[in-house]
Amino acid sequence: MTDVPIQMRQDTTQDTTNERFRGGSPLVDLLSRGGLAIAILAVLVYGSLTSPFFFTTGNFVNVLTSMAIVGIVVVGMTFVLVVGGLADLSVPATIACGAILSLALQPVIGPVPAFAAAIALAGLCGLISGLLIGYVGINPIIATLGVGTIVLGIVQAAVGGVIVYGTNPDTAALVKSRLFGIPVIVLIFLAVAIIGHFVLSRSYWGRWTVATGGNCSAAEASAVPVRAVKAGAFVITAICSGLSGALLGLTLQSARPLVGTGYEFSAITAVVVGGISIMGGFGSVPRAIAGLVFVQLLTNVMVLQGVRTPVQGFVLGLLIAGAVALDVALRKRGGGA
Amino acid sequence: MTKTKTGMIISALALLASVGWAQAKTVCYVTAADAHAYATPANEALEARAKELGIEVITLSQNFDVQTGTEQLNTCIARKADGIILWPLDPQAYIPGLARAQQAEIPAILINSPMDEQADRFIVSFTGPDVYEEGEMAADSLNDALDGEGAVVVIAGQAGNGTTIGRVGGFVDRLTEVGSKIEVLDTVNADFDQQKALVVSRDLITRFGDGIDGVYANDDTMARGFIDAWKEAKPGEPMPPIVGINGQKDAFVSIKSGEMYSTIVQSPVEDGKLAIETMAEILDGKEVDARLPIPLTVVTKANVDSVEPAF
Amino acid sequence: MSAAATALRMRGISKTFPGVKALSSVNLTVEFGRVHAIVGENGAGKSTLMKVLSGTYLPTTGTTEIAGVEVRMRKPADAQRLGIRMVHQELNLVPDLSVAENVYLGRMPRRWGLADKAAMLRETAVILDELGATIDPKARLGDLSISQQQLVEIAKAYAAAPRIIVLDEPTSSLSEHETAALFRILRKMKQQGIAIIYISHRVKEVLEIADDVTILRDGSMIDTRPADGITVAEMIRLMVGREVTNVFPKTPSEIGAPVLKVVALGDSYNFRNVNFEVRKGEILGLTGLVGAGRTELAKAVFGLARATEGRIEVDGKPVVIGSPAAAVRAGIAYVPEDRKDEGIVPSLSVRENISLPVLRKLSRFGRVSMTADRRLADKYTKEFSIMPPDPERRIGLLSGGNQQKAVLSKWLSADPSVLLLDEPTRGVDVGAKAEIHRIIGELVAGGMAVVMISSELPEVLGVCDRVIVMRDGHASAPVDRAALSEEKIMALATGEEAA
Amino acid sequence: MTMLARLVRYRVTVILGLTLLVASLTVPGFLSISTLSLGLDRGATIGIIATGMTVLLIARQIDLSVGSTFALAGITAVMLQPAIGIWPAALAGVLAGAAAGAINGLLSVVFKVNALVATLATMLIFRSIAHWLTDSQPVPGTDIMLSVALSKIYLEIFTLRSALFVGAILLLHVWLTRTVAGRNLFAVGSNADAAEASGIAPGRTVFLAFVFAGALAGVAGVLQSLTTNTGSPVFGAELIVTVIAAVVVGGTRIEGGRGSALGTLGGVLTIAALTTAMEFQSVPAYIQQVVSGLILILLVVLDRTVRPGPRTHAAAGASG
Repeated sequence: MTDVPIQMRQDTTQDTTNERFRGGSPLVDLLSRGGLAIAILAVLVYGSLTSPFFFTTGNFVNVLTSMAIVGIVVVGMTFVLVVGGLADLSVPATIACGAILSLALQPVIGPVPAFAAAIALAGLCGLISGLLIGYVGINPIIATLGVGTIVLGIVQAAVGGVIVYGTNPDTAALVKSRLFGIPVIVLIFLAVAIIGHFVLSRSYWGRWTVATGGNCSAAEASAVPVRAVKAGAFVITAICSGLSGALLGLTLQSARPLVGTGYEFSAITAVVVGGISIMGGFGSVPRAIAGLVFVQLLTNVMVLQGVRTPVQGFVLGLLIAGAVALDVALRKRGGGA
Repeated sequence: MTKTKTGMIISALALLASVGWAQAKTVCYVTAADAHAYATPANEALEARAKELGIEVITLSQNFDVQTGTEQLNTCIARKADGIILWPLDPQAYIPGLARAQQAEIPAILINSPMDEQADRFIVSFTGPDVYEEGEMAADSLNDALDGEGAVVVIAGQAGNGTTIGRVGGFVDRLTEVGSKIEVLDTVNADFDQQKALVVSRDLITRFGDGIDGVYANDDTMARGFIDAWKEAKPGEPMPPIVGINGQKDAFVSIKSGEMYSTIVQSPVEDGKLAIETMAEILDGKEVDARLPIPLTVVTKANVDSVEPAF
Repeated sequence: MSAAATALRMRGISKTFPGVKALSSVNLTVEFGRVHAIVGENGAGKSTLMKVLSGTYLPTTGTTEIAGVEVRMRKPADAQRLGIRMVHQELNLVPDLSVAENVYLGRMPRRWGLADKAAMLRETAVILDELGATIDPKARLGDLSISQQQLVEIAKAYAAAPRIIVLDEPTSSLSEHETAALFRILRKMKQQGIAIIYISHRVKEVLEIADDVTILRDGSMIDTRPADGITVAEMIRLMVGREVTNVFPKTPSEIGAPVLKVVALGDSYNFRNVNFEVRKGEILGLTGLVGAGRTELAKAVFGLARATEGRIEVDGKPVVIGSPAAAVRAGIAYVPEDRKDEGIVPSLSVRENISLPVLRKLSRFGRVSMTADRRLADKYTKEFSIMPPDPERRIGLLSGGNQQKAVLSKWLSADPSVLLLDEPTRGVDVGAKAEIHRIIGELVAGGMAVVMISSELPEVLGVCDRVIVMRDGHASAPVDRAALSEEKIMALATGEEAA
Repeated sequence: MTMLARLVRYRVTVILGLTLLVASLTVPGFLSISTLSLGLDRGATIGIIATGMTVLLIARQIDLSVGSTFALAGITAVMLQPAIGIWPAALAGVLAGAAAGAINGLLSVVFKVNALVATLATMLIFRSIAHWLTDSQPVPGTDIMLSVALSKIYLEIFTLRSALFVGAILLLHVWLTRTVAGRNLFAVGSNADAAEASGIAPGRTVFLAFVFAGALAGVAGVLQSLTTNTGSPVFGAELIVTVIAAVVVGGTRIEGGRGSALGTLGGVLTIAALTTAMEFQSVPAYIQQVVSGLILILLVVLDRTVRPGPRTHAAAGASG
């Protein structure tokens, strides 16, 4: 541990406080807390003014359905960012794992065991990353990049690279069905979000997660099993992505190894736009989902307006940079002494 | 220590886990990818036929990355291969590499996708379907389905990808050429991905609703995405005619059930076989044609039972 | 440098942050060739004043003269150009560079456009030798001990041939022995005509080294006077604004059966074959030079570090402690030395910090009971009069003393039978210090066993029942309170059989 | 030093040697000048970008947008050819890369956005601009014969870009270990506060590191465009993983403060040798992925778990 920068050993209260947590003026406070709500509202108003299709039940169900799959990943990714784990870049691999196995194993062991096995195996990938990060102390970016590459390679080798098709149309019908007019997949997403929110904000595991992200050494010295907590965040993300992938596989009734490409960045974007610091120690599932809602609505508005794909990427990039820069600026101005 | 060893053994095994060395003619095959619905059967067919012909094939996978491919051409030249079969993913970028191959007196042919005319002088032949032609055939098919009039949406593959460019370009040019009154409402990219196609289709359906008279998808996978989105948004309503490309099994099922109007079959097996056979002839010193197409078949409800799906 | 000029003259310096007046109209005059001490409690404005002097802050009002010339410093580089060098309490060193590169950081000599490594190594060796430090100039800084690093920091300031050198709590990680060495160095610098500004909490040290003393309180200057003739009590009175009679009161308590017994414990690197036991109602002092292995020993007992040999017994039964959680189960608690780094999670509230070690006990089916959580926080907030009395406040916003009280609460919530305290009053101001001692006194009176690590000999002598002294990883036999003296402890700590 | 510690310290060399050994045993004629030349050329694009990334990682920053910068610079260099000529256009491409780096630096230094997030955003932005400029079509250059000329092999070993890569690495090595600015870079990456208190401007250092990384990604992108006579918006989409792997395999720490140019050279050559050797054997790309992933993880785990004695890194720190 000789590489740890030399710490201050004297009390300088003003300086020890993380900038993020200083009180500020009411206006700044409102902006930083309610900024996202205001932004969502603005998109809603703009959308309904410019497109007659925007403010329709059909469109909202459409937006919800589209965000369900990535939303489940967002719930997991929130844990990774809050625990101070930077990001999980193995998401595409774990999604592929979930999607391919849930379909490929169907004829062998039946749809439900296949579903469970797919998620469990995805969780195992997360466990490997988690062990490397929590117990060996490898940088999360490197660990998840490496594990993701390996897992994706194995998955491709296992299926010989071709598309795996579903053999049980009933499962597809189940996943695509609706309950009270809401697609089942959306309900699953909401359930995952509620469980995730409960775990992060109400359970001791969640408190441990926040504490580990806030100050890992202090949490460790407070008898928090920080290694397990860090590893756990990656297992949670992997299970979420596995579930996401399995649902995706069942919906599409086909799965390719590259099915999960891009989901890691979409999830990180949502969490970051939700105002959750990449440095950890702060954040909640509802915030992350608010970020996701904003991104999805904005994309939806752009699509309805016929904005070209490259421009959408441009706007999304600006949004990420802008959201974080604004967050930093607001907190600094609110900081004062 | 053990860990080091394990790693080394794994890398050693990876190096050894491949075909041995034989004193046969060696052909370097730069393929698009080795894990892909179309490319994998094409690769397998090519390799199987090569074995029959007694030709050694070194398969290099670009994994859909042009830059990797351009560098792999150098590997082929350095390896002093007797011939090069290239699956181009870009109409331009391989030209210098092909020129170097020519300087090294290694004959090269293209498989599956065409390149710009400038490349012609560096290659001996181009075997395979013509993606531009496929676009044209799709335009004709959709023109038939709509009686030459209506508003359509185009679900395209990856932006900047050679296949996308050919299939969209051929489609649009053909419509103009035949003076069709079909209007393209919008062209969106869904990266040959069913899920992305599903998402963009939902948005297209919300946006244009019943204004969509027809759909052209750059491949059957993405056509599937549109079908799912339509069934989700407008259950029970009749599907607008959808034209796809590739001739996948599930597209055949959809054509039979009336969910799709047509697809264009191009057989990856034929594609792979033709390429290696052409190369074998070149290596034997025979003359070959500069353009050797594989058959493309438009499949509609009329002939769906008599044609084999591609994969 | 004209000998006649005054090294530093600050007039009417004020610094206002939004909502806070950190300094109000402070005057400070420092002469060349003298040691000028600045004392005051935490929050008195010492650090702010020094940040003004080092160019980190621009004062709201006021003027600064260096050697008779009025200057305006906007960034640290400005101050350095004027010959002002800081020795920070948070060491400003780069762990990944060599000692020599650290000494010359920001002003490396060049030769043909390249960094002149040979010259750096040569000069650094000379300076370290002059300072009496045996450190390899080529060593990677991060591999040195904290006190060695402190010496490098001083060497770095000295090597720049400064006109004014500012030392901010330079002895906080030095042992008494090393402090004595530092004072020799300071006297030497003084003779070279360097003006030395010396900031410290440690009143006795200040009186030993300083020629002049300036006392700050609540951002205002209380007084500047020659160090001769001030007594410890008087100085403390000026700092806190009241007379503090007994600095380290000892609360009587009944000593019972042994609770924690450590047998032949070692980690084969920092400490070896350590034996001690601590009894119910007893405060066992653990002292020695920094780097003697005290903190490592405490961490091993608490499961934060691994012991490779020996065993630990609690209440006569051997226990295996592989993690802090296991230590908590065995009834052992540890208040770490480094509060900011290991004590608190600044982003969490006081309540959330206090319940951290016992969360699982407060939970049913994984869910934390908010009622139990709040009850716990309320209890300790009241009992220890944590200010402000709001358990929902983020702990990072509290003062050091109150943070320390919250950290103590955190551990008491785990209901331990043994409490390991690592420098519990370091960086805590005089008032809070007394309060922490009162709490510790109450705890032992209630039957708890306490192991207290401290470098501050008066504190050790004042509150401990028995003391063991560590030197180079080995522990002495316990010395009873009756037989204790500063000389005795120093002799054991340095291995010099004096006294 | 124990045997194991020695192995870990020279792990890059060990792996590189082993790769070469196994390859030479299984592929006749593998160990030849032409293979070396090929390996260098294969590594050059990755290597030039990795050279810039080394500097950034030492400064405790990261740039995920290099792949997009690579494409953007190439497009600039090709699109401007008809207007201002090949070489001015190439220069413009490099400048475009530097400008992209400056934007990253600006976001990171002035707006204080975490580098990971900032460059994730610019990765999307630059890629979008590349698509927008080209309308998602590859753009052909004006002189195809130049491309052929550029790929010529000099002294039987170097192509233009592999010579540039090796030159850049050697220059960087001298800069990192011998110059004051290079040492200051380590100081900023290791402890920015201390560096600032010592009169070094960390903001400026970090900003310039971003510009440098951007410019080198630009150089690589321009060279790619010139040798392929094409500017394409999809170029470089898969680069970032390999680049970071090469730098990290070379022993540069992602947490800043430690790293070396020669290590990066080793890392790049290892990856290039591995790729070439496996391609010579027709090992499928996914198996190649598994092998590179395993090697990356293995090296980093060894780095973490085996402490080669307290002085080893000191020596590395002091002498480069």
